[in-house]
Amino acid sequence: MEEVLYNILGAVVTFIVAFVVGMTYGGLTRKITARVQNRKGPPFYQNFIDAFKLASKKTAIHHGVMHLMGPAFLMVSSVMTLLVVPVLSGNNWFPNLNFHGDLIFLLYIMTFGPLGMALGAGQTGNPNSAIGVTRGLSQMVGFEIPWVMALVALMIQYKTTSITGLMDAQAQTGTWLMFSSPFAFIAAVMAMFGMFRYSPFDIVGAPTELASGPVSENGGKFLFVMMSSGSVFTFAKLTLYIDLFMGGASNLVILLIKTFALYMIPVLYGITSPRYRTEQAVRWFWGWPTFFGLLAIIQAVILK
Amino acid sequence: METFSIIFAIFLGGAVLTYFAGKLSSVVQDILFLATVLVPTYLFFSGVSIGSSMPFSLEGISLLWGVNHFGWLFSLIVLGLGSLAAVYSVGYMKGKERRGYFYLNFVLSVMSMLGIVISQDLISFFIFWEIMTWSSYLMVIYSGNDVQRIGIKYFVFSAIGAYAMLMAIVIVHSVTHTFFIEDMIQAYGQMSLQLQIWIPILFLLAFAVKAAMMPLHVWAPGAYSNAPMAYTSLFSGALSKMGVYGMVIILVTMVNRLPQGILFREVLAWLGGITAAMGTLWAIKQDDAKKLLAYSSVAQLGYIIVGVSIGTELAMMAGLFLAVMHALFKGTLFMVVGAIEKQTGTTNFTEVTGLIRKMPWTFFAALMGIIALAGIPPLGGFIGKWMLYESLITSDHYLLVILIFFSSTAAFLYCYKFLFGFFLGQEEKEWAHVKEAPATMVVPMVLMGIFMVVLGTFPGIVLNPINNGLMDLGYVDSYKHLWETSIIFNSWGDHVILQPILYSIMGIFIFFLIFVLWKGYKGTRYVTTKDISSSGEVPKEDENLTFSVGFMQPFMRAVAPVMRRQMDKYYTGFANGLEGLFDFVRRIYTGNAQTYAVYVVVFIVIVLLFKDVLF
Amino acid sequence: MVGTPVLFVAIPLLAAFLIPLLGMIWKELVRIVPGLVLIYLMVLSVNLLNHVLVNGPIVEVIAGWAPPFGINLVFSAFSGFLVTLMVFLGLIVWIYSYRFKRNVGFEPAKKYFLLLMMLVTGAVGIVLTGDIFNMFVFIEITGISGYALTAFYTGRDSAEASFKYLMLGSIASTLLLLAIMILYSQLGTLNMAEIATKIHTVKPAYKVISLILFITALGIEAEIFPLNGWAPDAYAEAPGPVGAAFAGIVVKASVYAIIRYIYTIFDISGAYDFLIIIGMVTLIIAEFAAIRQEKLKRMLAYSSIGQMGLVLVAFGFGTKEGVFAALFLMLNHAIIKSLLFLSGSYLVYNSKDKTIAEVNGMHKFLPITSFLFALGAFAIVGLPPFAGFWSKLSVLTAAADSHMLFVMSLILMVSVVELVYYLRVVNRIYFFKKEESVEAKKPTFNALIAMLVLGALILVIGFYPDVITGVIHKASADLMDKTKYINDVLSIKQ
Amino acid sequence: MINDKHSQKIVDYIQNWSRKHSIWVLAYGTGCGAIEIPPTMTSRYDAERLGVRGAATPRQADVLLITGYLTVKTLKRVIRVYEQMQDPKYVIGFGSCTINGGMYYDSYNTINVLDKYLPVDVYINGCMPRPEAVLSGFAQLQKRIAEGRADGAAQYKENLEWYRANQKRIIPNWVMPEYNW
Repeated sequence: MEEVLYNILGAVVTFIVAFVVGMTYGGLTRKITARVQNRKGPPFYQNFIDAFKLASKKTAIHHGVMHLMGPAFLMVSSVMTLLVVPVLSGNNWFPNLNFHGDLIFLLYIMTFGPLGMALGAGQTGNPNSAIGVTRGLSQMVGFEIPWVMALVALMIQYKTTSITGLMDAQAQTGTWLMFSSPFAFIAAVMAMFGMFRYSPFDIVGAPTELASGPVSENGGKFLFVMMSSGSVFTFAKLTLYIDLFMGGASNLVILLIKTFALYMIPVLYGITSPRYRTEQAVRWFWGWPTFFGLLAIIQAVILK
Repeated sequence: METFSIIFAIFLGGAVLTYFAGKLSSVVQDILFLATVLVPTYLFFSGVSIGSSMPFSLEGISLLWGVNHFGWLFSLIVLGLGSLAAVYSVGYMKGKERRGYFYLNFVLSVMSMLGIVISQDLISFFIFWEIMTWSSYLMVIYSGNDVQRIGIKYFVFSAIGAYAMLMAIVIVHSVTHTFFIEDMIQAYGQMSLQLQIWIPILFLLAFAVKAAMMPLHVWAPGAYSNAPMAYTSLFSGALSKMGVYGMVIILVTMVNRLPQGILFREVLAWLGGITAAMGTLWAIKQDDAKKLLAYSSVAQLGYIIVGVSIGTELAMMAGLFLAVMHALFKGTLFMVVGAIEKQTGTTNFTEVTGLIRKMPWTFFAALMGIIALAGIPPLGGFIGKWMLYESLITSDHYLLVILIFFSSTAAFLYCYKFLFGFFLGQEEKEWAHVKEAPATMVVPMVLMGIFMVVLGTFPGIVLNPINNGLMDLGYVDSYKHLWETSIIFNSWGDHVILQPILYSIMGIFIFFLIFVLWKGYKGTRYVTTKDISSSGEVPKEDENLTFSVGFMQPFMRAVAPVMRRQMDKYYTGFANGLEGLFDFVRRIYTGNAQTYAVYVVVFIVIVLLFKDVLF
Repeated sequence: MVGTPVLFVAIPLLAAFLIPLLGMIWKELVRIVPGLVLIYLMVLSVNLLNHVLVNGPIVEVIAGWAPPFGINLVFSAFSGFLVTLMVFLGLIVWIYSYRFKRNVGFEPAKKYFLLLMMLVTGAVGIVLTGDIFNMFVFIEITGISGYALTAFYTGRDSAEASFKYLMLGSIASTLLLLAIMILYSQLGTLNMAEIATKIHTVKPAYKVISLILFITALGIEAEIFPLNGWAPDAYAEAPGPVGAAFAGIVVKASVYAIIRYIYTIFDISGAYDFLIIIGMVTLIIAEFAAIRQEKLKRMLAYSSIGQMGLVLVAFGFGTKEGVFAALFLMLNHAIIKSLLFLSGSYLVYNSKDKTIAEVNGMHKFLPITSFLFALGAFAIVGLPPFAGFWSKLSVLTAAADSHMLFVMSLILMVSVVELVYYLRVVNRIYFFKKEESVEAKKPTFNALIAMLVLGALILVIGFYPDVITGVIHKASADLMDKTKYINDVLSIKQ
Repeated sequence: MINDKHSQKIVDYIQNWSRKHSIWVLAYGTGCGAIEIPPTMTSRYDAERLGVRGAATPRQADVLLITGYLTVKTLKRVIRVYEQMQDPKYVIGFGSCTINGGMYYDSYNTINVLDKYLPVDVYINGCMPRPEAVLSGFAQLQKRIAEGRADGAAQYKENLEWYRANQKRIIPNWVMPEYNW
């Protein structure tokens, strides 16, 4: 009973950390974007203000039960991802669910939220939402392929499908996987562009074309939950990448440095690129990223 | 074993009685029908103990019926889904024509499937196989539109498969001089290599046709979508599993012992993978729910084929578990389509939208089925998918796992299309009158949905029979190291512990649901789907803003190159060529007496010329 | 001794000649008497068959001249089985055609039943006789009645079909006579057993040529490709029951003749392979031709030709299983194809040109007939659990046992084709919209009885084949045992 | 505890502060005024540093920015959009046309005084108002919000009959659903 309580406590702490970090990263993204565009930009805590404002806004209407459940679905997948991914390597403060699921489970639980959200967006009856959802799902099919190829390469090279196993492998060899199996890293990072949905892959919620797509009917509290789940999800995914490719992080500072460095890749790439159409995006993901994924698998088969 | 004869007597007699009871009254007919399906089910699971058998002899051929663990597993699928579908079809067939015909064929199908799984000799196996084929054929042509093409395509493919099996059976008989499956398996080792290669090929041809494997799948979409939905749930759920059943037996007992067996496995596995991928892509393209589900059945059977043909312990369990799950969720989904067809009269996504508030229970069942189909935790589909991936990775099928993963990710697209097309989107005035389906139809669906949830957390319920069945097939060691009641392992020792995952998912979900609804649910009011932010415009009652035509267009554009050709075309061309040949042959008979006389003379001359060769 | 085989020939012949006279007494007798005769023959044949199965064949000597000099009739298990089958079908045909057409007046009915009697006489005689010239005579009787029955509907097409039949039939009899002359010139005897004992003394050239002539002549009657040009027209133009009689009686008799020549009389080993070859060719060509037919009866005719080819193939294996399969196939084919002809002729009863397209949606108006036709179609294709399956299974088993996998695969491929054209018809009957131009004709009571009997037989044999297989096993054993036949015949002393 | 007066005051203060610093604008680009929005948002004047940013749909927006004259036809849409926005919500009238009709004061199909149809919180004068003016308008709105005096929505609820009467007088065929919360 007690360790259950401790686990819940640890989960809450993890969640708060993820929330804060994710929100801050979002604000920093806006700041950096502004600086790149030669603007002053909002303060880095702007996202917190927005979030609080959204939370304090009244929500007078809903479109039905699935519409109400949508944000909760979204939150489930981000928080579950967060709990399964080991935040800090080799500490037992919050071993949330690290040893209860492995990478395949992670892949599937990561798709849980978007689909539930899609159901919510579908029930609002707004055509823009449905269009955005179809685009998002198509894009997901696109980037999952190189992503899975990279993961499979790692799995077969180190004969384990669990994240902790891969982290242990790095700990033993002492070299990060991004160096020992570079192709997998390249493929995974390319897939990450699609995962974060920054430009050029932001046609899903194109603000002016689709009226922000799936979320177009959600304001106030709905939008707050989605926003926070997005930031938690960002943190969780970054941590996952760190664990897989950069040997994890032993304390929070290193974690923040690594994650932020990794996070800048899609952000900066996004600021400086125009937008792809959906089929262009899908074809892009099935082009070079998949090629690198194949290289990764070949390398793994040779080295295993 | 008297129970066998009683069961089959009830099936046969009940079928005929049900057929003629339609003359009296429909209620009597329904009751008789239910009794005919449910009573033998009860008798089977209560009266028949595993390992019991019943030898008898017919036309000088000694036959044997019996139940082993493996057959029992599939009889679970057949009878379980069969009785649920029976309850469902009572509601579904209310007020439809030719109910006697439907019930008769339904009962015959269930009987023949049960017979297949309990027959321990090839002759009764083949007889039941053929009864299954033609009863399902009569179901396929029940609804009557485009019968000639769809029905005959289905039957011809089945017949080609069945005759291949018959050929294998008689070849085996000519070697062993018995028809017992045991003896066949015993004698297989001593056969000549040529036979050792040909017999599995012939058998697998038959089973691959039923399991709708590329390139023998072309009958499936038409047949699945043309049969009445109440039967299609059984057709796709249980009847296609008979192909898997036979396939597993042949693979395990024959191909494993063959040195060249690995080749068989690889070819089969790749065919299964291609089946999964192409089936998924075609399913995404469909606008008719029946067709969509039909193609998705083809794809799902592709996964199962991959699992059983890879044939490592984990893969075999994955395949069989997926078979059970597929029976569950595809049965549910076809039932859902049937309910919607009955309530609205159409199954086209572009016509019917926004039923979620009209048919909530149906939506629940559909949601469960779709989540299980997509393989998303915490429902049962995930277990099978997980095992499949792990087995593929641990058995060095790296590209195949990518293919499978691609198809199961693309499956999300049609999953969402199914749910959105029917239940979500704008609520139309046209469908304002729609009511929830009657209880006899809703209850089976919801039951299966709940069962899927349970299986997602406690897969041991099904993994245990699978384990015993595989041990029956000759796997000496148990599979206990691969699963516990709610934990699944792969062969590298990595595992997923399901119970805490389920609890945390529920906890998070409920917490944030409450958070969203905080400060009183009554504070928020429901607004119709017309009240949307469409540039300040007010949609009129009769204008439909739902986005349902060309739903997955961008993705389709992305994958257009692979979908340019359809296997069907080639078969049609081949058939047309044959028809031309037949027509040419027909012209031999000119209808002219002189010609016939000339034929006679020519015959004599030829025979005389070649008499030294002939005699 | 319950009766003598000679009655099988004598009584129907007598009845045939008496029918006109009886007609003068009371018109209805024309219809009744044949039935009584056939019923008597049925009883007699069943009794004799039981007797024969227990204690050996009966050899009947005619006119007191013992074989090899005189004519003798042999009622063995094999011939007895066939005789029973034929008489039974004759009975069915009689029941069916008792009130076949209300509009048929007295004169046509008189002719019809007279000819039917003669047909049965000839066919039974072919099977029973032990003397090749006597067999020739019986073949002539059968043929002549067959020509006449083909032309029963006086009309242009019927006359043409009958003429074709007549023409080929006369060629056949010429060749047959030629063959008999060759053998007689070589051996100086006409008795089968006698010939069988002496056949090895004949020079091979004569032997082979006479065999070829025999096969050609009988092949014309037995519908072997390419000698069967007459068959489709005859089947299509003759009345339905006559078609059934052809498929069930005449063809069986001719096949019997061929088999008797090859198995008992001649000792040429290559003949078996020759049977397989012509059988396969006949089967394949016939089924291919059948799938493209517009007329229902023509389609059935081609299908029946194909089945005959299959029978020949089964005989060609030359093994005990092969003969068993062939006899079983003959039985099933006789029953099922008769059922198809009888029910089919009601499905297209009123349509002008009897095309398949005109059976659309008939099941609403002729439920039982349609059901029986569908049953027959499923059965003849060989779907379990109907009669046809068991015979097909035994044929395939025999093929596999004699290691003819190629033949086996060909048979299976062809049966897929067969499946297709039967299913097309069944679908049309059940799932198409009826054409307004054609109005259905309810079958008469007696016709219904006849068809129901056949349908019941199909189901019985299908579910429990043991009822008949015992007899067939004995019959095939009897055919295989050549020396026993010779001894039985030649050991007869006055 | 929420109902306690002092804590309620604190909560209000924090909420107003956050609303003040995060203003999501639904720019209803009627007329010529819309051309002034891009320079306001982009590098030169960068309204985002004040927390002002564009919103895609009424559900997400706080401020309805009416840029320029309103024809009768567009008025209907504007009212619709305003009623779809969630509380708290504010309206900014932008340019002279929204104040008194401006150069279209005698046009047969434009409205002259926006305030008769929607509760305007802040007017921005000028034709056109320069971005500086727009920014000062936003600053004004922020001040009002912080002081809690930006209560246009509340007024709209109180005097709904009056507003409806005006609206219906202008709009001939009234097909919109009644506004209830």
